[in-house]
Amino acid sequence: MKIFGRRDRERRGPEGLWHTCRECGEMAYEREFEMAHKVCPKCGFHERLSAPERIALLLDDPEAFVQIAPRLATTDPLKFERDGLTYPEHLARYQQSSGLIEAVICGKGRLDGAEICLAVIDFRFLGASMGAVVGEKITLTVEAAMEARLPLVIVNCSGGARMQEGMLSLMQMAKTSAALRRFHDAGLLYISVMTDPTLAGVTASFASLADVIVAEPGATIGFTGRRLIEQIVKQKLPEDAQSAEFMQEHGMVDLVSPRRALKDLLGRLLNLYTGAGAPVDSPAEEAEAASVEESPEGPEAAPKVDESQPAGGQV
Amino acid sequence: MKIFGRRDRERRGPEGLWHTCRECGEMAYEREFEMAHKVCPKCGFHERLSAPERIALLLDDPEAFVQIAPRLATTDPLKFERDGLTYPEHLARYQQSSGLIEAVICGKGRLDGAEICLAVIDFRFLGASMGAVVGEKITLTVEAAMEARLPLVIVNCSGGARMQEGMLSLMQMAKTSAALRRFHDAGLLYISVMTDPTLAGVTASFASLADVIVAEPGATIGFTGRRLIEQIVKQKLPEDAQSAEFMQEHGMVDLVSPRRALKDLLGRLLNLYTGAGAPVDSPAEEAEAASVEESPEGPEAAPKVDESQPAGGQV
Amino acid sequence: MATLEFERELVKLREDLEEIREDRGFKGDREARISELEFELKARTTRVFAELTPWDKVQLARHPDRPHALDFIDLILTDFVEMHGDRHFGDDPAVVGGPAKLAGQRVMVIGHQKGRDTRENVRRNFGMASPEGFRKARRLMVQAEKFGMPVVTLLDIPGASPVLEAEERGQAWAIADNLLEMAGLRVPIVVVVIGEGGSGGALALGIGDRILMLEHTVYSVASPEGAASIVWRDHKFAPEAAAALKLTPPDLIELGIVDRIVPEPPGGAHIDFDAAAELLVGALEDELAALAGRDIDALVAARYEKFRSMGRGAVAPV
Amino acid sequence: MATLEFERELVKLREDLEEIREDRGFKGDREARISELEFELKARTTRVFAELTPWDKVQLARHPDRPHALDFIDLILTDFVEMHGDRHFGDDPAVVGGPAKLAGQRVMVIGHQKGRDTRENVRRNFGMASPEGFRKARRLMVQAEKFGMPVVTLLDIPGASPVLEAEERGQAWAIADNLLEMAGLRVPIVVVVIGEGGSGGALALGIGDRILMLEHTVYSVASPEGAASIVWRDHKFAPEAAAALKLTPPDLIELGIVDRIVPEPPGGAHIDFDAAAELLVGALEDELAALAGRDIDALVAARYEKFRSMGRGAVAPV
Ligand SMILES: [Zn+2]
Ligand SMILES: [Zn+2]
Repeated sequence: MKIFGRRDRERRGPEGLWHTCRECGEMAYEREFEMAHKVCPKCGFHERLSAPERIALLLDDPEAFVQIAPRLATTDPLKFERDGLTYPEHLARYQQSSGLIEAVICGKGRLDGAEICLAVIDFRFLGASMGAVVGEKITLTVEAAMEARLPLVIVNCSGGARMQEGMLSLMQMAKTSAALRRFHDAGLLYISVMTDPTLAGVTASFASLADVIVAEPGATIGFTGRRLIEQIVKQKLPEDAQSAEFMQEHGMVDLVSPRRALKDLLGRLLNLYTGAGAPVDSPAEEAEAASVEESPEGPEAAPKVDESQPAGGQV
Repeated sequence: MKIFGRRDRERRGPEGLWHTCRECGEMAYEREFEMAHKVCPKCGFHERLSAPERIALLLDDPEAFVQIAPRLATTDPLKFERDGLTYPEHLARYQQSSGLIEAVICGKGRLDGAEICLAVIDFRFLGASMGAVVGEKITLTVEAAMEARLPLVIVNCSGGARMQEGMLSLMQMAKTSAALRRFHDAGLLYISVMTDPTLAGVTASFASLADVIVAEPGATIGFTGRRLIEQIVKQKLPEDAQSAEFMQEHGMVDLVSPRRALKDLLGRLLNLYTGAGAPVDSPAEEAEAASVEESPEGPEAAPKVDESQPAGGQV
Repeated sequence: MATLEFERELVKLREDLEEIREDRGFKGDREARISELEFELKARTTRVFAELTPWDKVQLARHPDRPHALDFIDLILTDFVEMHGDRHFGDDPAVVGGPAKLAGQRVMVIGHQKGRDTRENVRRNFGMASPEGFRKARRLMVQAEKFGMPVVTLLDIPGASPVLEAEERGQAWAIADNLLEMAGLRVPIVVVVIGEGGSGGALALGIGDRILMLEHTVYSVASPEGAASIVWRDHKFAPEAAAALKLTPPDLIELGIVDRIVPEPPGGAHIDFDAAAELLVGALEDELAALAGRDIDALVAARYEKFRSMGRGAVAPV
Repeated sequence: MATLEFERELVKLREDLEEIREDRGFKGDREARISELEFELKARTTRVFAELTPWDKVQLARHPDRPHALDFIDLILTDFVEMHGDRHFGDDPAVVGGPAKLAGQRVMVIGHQKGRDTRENVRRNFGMASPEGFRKARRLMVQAEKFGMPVVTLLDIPGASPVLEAEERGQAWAIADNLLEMAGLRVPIVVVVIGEGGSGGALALGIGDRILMLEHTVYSVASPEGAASIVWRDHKFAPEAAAALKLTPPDLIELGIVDRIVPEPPGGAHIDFDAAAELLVGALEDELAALAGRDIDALVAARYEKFRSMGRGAVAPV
């Protein structure tokens, strides 16, 4: 399956078109917005990325990404139907609108030179709800990373469970968590990136079972959705409740990283925790370069990235 | 060293004398008060017990208690002196008034038939502050329990560190905790009984590093003493702050047990967690006796205590 | 006593039966009348229960008179000592647990706990556990592992506490940590749904070697009301959602999620606690005995495979 | 810049020296005058520091201009990424930590963090860590163990936060858990007192294979003020307590508690951060290199023996 289709290229938008920010309502050149990886140049709002866009943002060579179980799709275990619309018919609509077969894309690739297993969940597909396919593909990715003893990065996002799969959906929390138990027992690194929104069963399973949790600015993160909480307690929640920044303050998230710095940050974390890959030196660190080079394993541990390869480039 | 001296027997008090409660100010027969293990019959206030009294309360045969390092005393490592009074002179006063050599008595004995290592700290000795002897004897007791693979029970109490031993006192926190790390890694049971007061370095080391924490009603439990907190925040704390009940509500303590039920509770816990000893059946359980006897290991796991041996009797 | 709509005729019959049993001055053949009524009650109970809709079954699982975790603990275990606290923040009364004996064998029992009356329900937050509750449960599981005690969990929760304070203290993290812990816990785990198995809050005590459901309980990815809000965009479609979600014991046996249904006395566990407890204790003794002999590595590997395979039939390449 | 009483004459000399160095129009032999002043400064510094009382040394260790943990992290490490949160309740700004590189080697650095100005001090609670801070530290230690990174801790704390909220969330439990964790942590640990090593809050980051103190720091069972309140029943006897407590690096070397004193530049670390950092990084490289080759079982056993023996000289049978 090709990840980067015609649709993705079209979404870049021709020059001269305008993008209106969902958050501040200001307009910006579509092209400028796309070049900033869909971060509003006016207010810094991080618009959701599709899975292909995220993969393009993070991998050294997105086209070299080798997918895991790319053609796995759900059957209809509950024969779920609502108002005459069957679940397969419902799914077909999302498949057509998103160009995806399911809500997650998984595979192997390189980030700042470090080989990793990567899973990216796409909100466009049925609100990134977790059904059996999402659970199965995440589990296969965890197992692939364990098999190859590679670090695991999951870019998380989910509105919650996939109602149409009932308890089979809930059990994906158990399945993915069990896989991560083995993964962690094997001493391997898992970095979770929480993007907008990361909620319910996904947060209460694989999204939070990470060594390091990085969140995108403003992302909604939590277990129970805001609307339900407000219904129950019968009052409005504070504006920033359940934001990435709020969750960091409450001790649940390690770092909130702006999207432009995300790839560098992940590269640095991969290198620090596992020795893998090559962190790109920040200016502050170049001053320290001498002492790094004095270390016997310094140069080997940190080979330069091929400069001709644009970091975090778009495809 | 004899634990139960003339003084302990005298403290029982002849018939006809009165005891005035520290808490409610009411008077009760001294004898009634002593028979209730120093719990006020009017208000339920739990007066502090001396280490010998506590050992008499808890062990099946207190006279059979085999002490660990009974004659260990502190030297004067800092050559500490205050207002012309040397530390050894200071200690001598407490030794004389308490009849103890140091603030803790340790050894091996039986509780409801279960062989245990037991350490009991005595507040009368310099406010049960932790110096090198307390740390050393607690550590020796942990090591003895580990060596013999016995459960460990420590009846904790302390006002804090022993200032007169400076950093050597602080390091007893490290020493006892390191011993408990090995103890727990060996899969053994440690029950901590927190009595009034359990504070500062003792709480922040061996007193809280237990599988099960039982507290006595009303005992003050915490890290920083009430007076210092009130000085810092410049307001009175609520009456019940740092009480055993408060700490249970805040998740730090498993159970608050009245003194009269303490021995039975410990016996039951020892039996439940390790299979050791013989729990005395409560009336509710006698109804279940049949099903217990059906179990193949039932009778062996729960031999009856010799009824002629008074449980929790006083010596 | 609360009475559900479809229980009314049965309640009436039971009252009649009770009355006549106590009426020593009954004119006519009292014994025959009693037999007649007993037969009638049995037949009608069978018929009423056979006709229950999934939504009725949800009501039954939530029946306020059902035995709760502490009721079962009282009836099926001895020597129970309730342990408190997560050692971090608090003690959550919506989760209870501690060591006990089941037929003389040491076990660690942990359950969600609903209240019986309003006052107790407020204290126990209507059984909606907070992060502290899940963390207390985890602490006790780790203890069970250390001391080689099998774990028995009793599930009965509408859902994890849905308030901002629970979010602030990491509700999702607390649940996820339990899933991780239970997946690899090196002692046998038997899970029993004793009432309402609601969503992630239920699953937080729900990973085990054997998953049992009492006959009149449900286990669901979300409350039917919640699912209706999401899928039908109106919580009034809860009965439709209840039917669609496949949340009854037979449904879940068929989906490969549940291993065994524990029968309840006629009319449901709330009619006769003792009989319900006896049926449960029998099932638990069976299950624990079967697990006791297993090599622990093999047991944990089989537990992995059990959950690893869930939903396998729901995926296929296209 | 804050100036302590006994620093005044040295500050004056440093100002004179600075002035003349910048005064290109100086009448007379400028170079000679500079040499003279430099000699004078060096001699007086030596004399002043030789005459410091223990109480003076406490003031020096608390000097508000001293480099704090993040200053040292900036100067001696590269690639530092600060990690946040205890995953239970909050993120405590009074404890900082994360992975970094020291001379190219991966390490986990964790330190108490005081503020530089009032605003930062309020945010960081004057460096008085809360249970969340100790728990964050523990989380990072466990990570370091998992990923085979040596741990470097930087101690600088007046004492653990002494408020009721900290009690409620288990201040004592949080500290004790760290002692247990560090005692058995299967990676090398180097502890450095960089300022004020105050009581249990310091010890919570203080178990290691090597315990270092910067030259002008103290490490004490309690603050001298606190000890004075307890023993003299009046905190005004703090100077007497400071002398009695034996809290300076040479005292603690003699007591067998500290392994190594890391020299500071003349006048103290606050006079020259870069020079202080260079002296520290040299010592850390030494220590980590010496520990790197050790078998991990032997290392943990030696760590046990190290702490097991503390105070052994202070006990004897009577
Ligand atoms: Zn905007
Ligand atoms: Zn009284």
